[in-house]
Amino acid sequence: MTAAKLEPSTPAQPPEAEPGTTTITYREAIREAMREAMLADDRVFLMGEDVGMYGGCFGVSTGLLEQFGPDRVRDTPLSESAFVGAGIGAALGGMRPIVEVMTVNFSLLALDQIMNTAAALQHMSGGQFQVPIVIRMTTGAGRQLAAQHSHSLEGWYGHIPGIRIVAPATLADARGMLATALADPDPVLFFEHGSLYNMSGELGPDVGPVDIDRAAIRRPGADVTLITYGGTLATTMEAAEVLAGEGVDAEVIDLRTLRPLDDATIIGSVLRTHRAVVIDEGWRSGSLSAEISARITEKAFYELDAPVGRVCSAEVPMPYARHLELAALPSVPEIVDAAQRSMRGEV
Amino acid sequence: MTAAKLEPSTPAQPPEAEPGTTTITYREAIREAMREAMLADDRVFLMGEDVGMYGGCFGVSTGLLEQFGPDRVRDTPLSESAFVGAGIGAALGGMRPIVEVMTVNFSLLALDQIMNTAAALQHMSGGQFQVPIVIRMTTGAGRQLAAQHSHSLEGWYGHIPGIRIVAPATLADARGMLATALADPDPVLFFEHGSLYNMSGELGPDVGPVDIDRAAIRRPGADVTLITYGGTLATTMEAAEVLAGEGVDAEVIDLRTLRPLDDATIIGSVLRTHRAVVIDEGWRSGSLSAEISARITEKAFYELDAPVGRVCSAEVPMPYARHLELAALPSVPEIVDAAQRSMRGEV
Amino acid sequence: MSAEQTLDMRLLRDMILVRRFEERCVELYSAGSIRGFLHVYIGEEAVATGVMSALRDDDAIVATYREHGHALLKGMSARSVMAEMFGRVTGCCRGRGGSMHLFDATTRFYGGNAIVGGGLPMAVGLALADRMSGRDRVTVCFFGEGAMAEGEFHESINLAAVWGLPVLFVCENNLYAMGTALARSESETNLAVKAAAYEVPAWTVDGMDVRAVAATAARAVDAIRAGGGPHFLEARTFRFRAHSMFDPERYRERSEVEAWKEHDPIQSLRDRMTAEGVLADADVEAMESEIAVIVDDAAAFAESSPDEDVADLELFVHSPDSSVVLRASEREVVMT
Amino acid sequence: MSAEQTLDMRLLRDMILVRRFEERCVELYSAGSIRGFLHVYIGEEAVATGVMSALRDDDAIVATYREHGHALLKGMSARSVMAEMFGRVTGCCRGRGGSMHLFDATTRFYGGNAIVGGGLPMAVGLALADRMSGRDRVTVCFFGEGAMAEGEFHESINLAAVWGLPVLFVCENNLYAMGTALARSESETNLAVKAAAYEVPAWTVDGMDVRAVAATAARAVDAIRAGGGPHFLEARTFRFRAHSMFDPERYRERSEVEAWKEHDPIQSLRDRMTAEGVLADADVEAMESEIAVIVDDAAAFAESSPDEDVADLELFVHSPDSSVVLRASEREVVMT
Ligand SMILES: Cc1ncc(C[n+]2csc(CCOP(=O)(O)OP(=O)(O)O)c2C)c(N)n1
Ligand SMILES: Cc1ncc(C[n+]2csc(CCOP(=O)(O)OP(=O)(O)O)c2C)c(N)n1
Ligand SMILES: [Mg+2]
Ligand SMILES: [Mg+2]
Repeated sequence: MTAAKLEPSTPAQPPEAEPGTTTITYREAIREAMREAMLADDRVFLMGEDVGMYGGCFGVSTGLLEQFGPDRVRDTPLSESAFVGAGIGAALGGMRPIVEVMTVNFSLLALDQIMNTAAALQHMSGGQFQVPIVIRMTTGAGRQLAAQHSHSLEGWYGHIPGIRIVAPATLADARGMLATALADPDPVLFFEHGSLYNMSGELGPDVGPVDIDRAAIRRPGADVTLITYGGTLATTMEAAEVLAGEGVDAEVIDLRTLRPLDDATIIGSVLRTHRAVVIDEGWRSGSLSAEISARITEKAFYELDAPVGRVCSAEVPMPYARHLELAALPSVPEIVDAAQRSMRGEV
Repeated sequence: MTAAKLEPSTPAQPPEAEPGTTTITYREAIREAMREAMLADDRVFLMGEDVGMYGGCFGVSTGLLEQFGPDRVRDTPLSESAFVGAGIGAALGGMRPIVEVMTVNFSLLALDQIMNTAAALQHMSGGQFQVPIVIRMTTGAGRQLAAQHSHSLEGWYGHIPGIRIVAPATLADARGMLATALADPDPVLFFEHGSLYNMSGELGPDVGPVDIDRAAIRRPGADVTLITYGGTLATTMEAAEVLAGEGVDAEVIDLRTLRPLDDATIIGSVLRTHRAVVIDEGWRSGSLSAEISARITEKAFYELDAPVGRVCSAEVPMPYARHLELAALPSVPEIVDAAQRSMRGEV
Repeated sequence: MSAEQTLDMRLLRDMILVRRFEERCVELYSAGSIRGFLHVYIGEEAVATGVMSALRDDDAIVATYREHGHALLKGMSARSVMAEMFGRVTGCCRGRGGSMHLFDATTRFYGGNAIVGGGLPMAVGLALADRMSGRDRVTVCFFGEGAMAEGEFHESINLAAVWGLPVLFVCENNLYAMGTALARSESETNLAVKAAAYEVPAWTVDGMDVRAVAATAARAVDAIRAGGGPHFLEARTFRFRAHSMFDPERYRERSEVEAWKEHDPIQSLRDRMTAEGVLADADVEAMESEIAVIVDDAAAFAESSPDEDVADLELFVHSPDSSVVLRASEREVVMT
Repeated sequence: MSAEQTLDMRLLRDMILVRRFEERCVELYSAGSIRGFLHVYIGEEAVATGVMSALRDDDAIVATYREHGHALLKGMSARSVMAEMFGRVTGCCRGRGGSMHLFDATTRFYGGNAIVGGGLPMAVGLALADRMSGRDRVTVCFFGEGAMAEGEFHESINLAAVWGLPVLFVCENNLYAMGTALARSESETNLAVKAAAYEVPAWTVDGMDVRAVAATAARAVDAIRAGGGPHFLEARTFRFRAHSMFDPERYRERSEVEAWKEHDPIQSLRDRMTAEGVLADADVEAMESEIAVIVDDAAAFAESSPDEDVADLELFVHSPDSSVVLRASEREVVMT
């Protein structure tokens, strides 16, 4: 389980190989999606710190500079506010920028540009200006990077009107969500969990844009709904297996898009299972799990056989020591316990 | 009601005048608290944009420069990240800085310093360093300042471990919370709602530090618990009066401290009323109201006679036009409706 | 009339338009028709007027919350600007932006930014798009001297310089950032020296002399269009009025303001043109009456315009063609 | 021995200590004993060693994530640093910080900041506290040339200059920010010129020559202590190893690295001292064996140290004497 959390082994989707399928990692899937987008549309370009000469801090953009040149794969100085803002301006100027903010931890330096400009511009201008920008960031903990390099803020960003937030948790989504995000006329924050980059599996030949309006039911089940996204999907799928062994048939929902939330899929599932547990790597208080819990209560209160449960990260700046970090993060046993408590009507 | 929201007339606490009481505004109460703190402790000083020569953007610090001089009332350049960070450093150096970030809207530029340094330093350093800083900000909408000057992010800040967040909603709290905040060895974010500055009323002679660990029941009631804080307390009190006229006895809780939340008072009330509605000026999704709803469900699910309701701001960058802004903000009628729906077991 | 004379006439007329328009805004603010924050440009008109005279229609502007004049000068109608400040649906932003957030796609006026320094990165990006698309347009970014202390100034001008982008950075140095005098916000008060430290050609010009501003801006814009990369222009000017309608002006002496009023950019140009015998009082009267009509008409239009329908509050949070919007209605169906 | 010779001996010994300590860290990283990110200073030792030699014990240091050497040089024990990198409770931060977050209140070592540019504002604040308290301490802030593009550099040095605060800004210019060469991140590559634009005395020194660094730093620190306000020092140096343990080093030629290794600061000083006849091989061997003992002991100590109790995970989120903590237990009681 520990290993799984640090480096999910089981791809979150069935890995049967069909003819024409290729083995690919999450990292490569995003790279191929960027390559495809840049080949298909001259307006698309990538900019960010070390996306070019270095090959990408996490190796996602390796090789793109060589293929597309320094004009379309732009290394930026260490200036998060300026290059995110420049991405917004470039979008206004007719381009389709993919801005890579190395990690979500550094995006705080660009938050003014994101909230006060990218998210607000269309409304402030009475609909005159759209900002078709995709901002990619690595997110999440699990690699012993300590307090300043382990934030999981994608759910927190979900508070901001005017932006869409996606968090691919599977290879198919890593491969397909970028095209959809680039097709969106409005700003999209694209979160890649650092512990997923090495996840590998099979992808069919029919890869392409995927719908990003709907959450996905990764595992159908009848007894309890486990709602999660991104880095904790693999952990949750593993917990669902354990629960199956204990006679509990858990349904697992992968939110995929964190803003706007797909209430239909969430509530639809809860109306069937009458129980829900939200698994969120964010700090518990004020995390996305709170919003989901509140919505379920609002829309399905009388259908609930148990209070909505939450399994989140401990409310501490992430410690470096491995045993402390693991203790702070959602784990399979915690998820299993929460689901079992839900089965007993407890929280 | 409109007027009340823009400039609450009724002080949120009973205004009977006792001997020795003085009439004071919210603005003056905070000024007097700062004056008192600086007189009592040489380590306390105020810094921020235009706190000195200009007299404070909203006139809160008027006169302090003349009394304490430019060393202790420091005008800073427009450099939010640097002067908030400098406040952190000064706190580490033994001072007790009060840093004024003119409005919460600009605090996004200092968010890295707040989350990655102020909130994390003590934990990262294994307990070696404390950061006794108080960061004051004006927050909230209601004055037609439009999308970039109307954020209500104090609840959103409540997601961050390692900081305390207070939001004085009454004259007594405006007068007494600063001393308590300065006495806290850890970082405190102090939110002043812009529409409260002109609120005036009587304060007794026995002003002084107030407890900031407990929420306050501003109006006892038996039928439904209305939970709010800061700028929407007056609106909520007004709604409670309307409800009284409709035969609904509402209890009003003023959270006062947004992190950590005083679960005891919140749940204690809900266990008596069995109904709750949270009123929060923040954008609905991911607002503090979601966390409160989730906690009530977790801790009092079987005691609830209705799903927890929420009255929040519309999820739009705040528009300038008065009628649109009023439509976007929580209003007395909306609160009354939500409470009545709660009485009917609806949300 | 010579080309110079035609330009002078236009500069004078434009400055008067901005002055009269804002004087009316102040009246209408006191009357309660305009709300929120209002920052007027009175005294500084020569800066935007001179710079704009050097631009092509397809060049872009990024300005601040003190941008009514810039908006009018870029070609936005007085009606759409005034109606916006009234919060009407006929305003340039349908009443959502107000005084601090004027925008116009047609004239490429990109606001209207109320975060000090917040517009600079956008200007760099607009220029980057032009560069990558092989267009020879210029983006002009206006900001105050106070904004130069913000990290956004530093990051943006460096980025523009490293990439050699077609941006003209125009610092409107009116000596005060709200109540903070330049010397208390910048260790180096010679702002051109600061800019030059980014290897950017930097000039300082008398911001009360519209001819000087126009001439210097023309040189800078030509150099930028010719591929010379970003340039920086400091215009030394002064704000005759308070920072906003709430400013008690404790931080400066009345005498300082009066002294600067001696250099009123409008009066100065008028005096010089008169002395040169190229301007008659009748010319000015003609301008004033033409402008009075424009301003009266704008106010009347704004006053009589309808409000946005409250039901449309959530319009423009996302694009109409975004699936966020398309699916929203559907989500409701599913929920209820 | 003359004072110069004593200093030289100390500088040589300190550089070797840092070098051997980090070489061991790299081994232990490969062995899996150290995890997360590890950034070594190998090749750059002369910078911190020279600067630190000019400081008083009560002066403060603010450094980056590449700070093992700075921590040791400020007087932190090799044991507490190594144990921290092992994540042990005996580490300086009880295992919570790791390689990027070394802290020590006793020696006034303020980290250990993994946000590029994030430490600069703190340094300004520490100096402000000294100034307001009438203490003549100096705060030294180390950062890389890449950090100079961040807004925090601009805002912090300006603030320190406007207020004349006792801060020494030391830029460790190793020519690369991860894979980004200086010329691609700064329009002005003469960093002292950039700093001078804030009216701050700025010097450039050969960062591979520890004597030069020590001498220049001493002048700067004396000037600052005498009330001369902030100073800036650019040390030109080079990172011999990869940026971190994950860096494939695609962005630079092996030959460039080899050429710089010719200027290894340790070998250079050793050669010069030997040539001057003030250093015998035996002296170096003595140093090496003294240091080997320290490093072996640190590794053994870290290896044998216990972990923090998992039950103490939430310690230090708030101070033990904060009512947030005091009331927490009580809240639980009420809840259950
Ligand atoms: C980031 C940020 N900080 C503070 C403010 C509040 N504020 C608005 S205008 C202003 C002064 C700006 O001065 P300057 O840049 O010189 O422009 P001027 O108003 O003089 O034209 C301040 C402090 C703001 N809007 N944004
Ligand atoms: C704000 C921020 N952006 C990006 C990073 C990722 N990062 C870590 S070190 C580094 C390079 C810094 O270069 P420089 O300042 O020259 O210091 P050096 O590593 O060369 O010593 C980068 C981009 C970060 N830690 N913080
Ligand atoms: Mg100014
Ligand atoms: Mg470097």
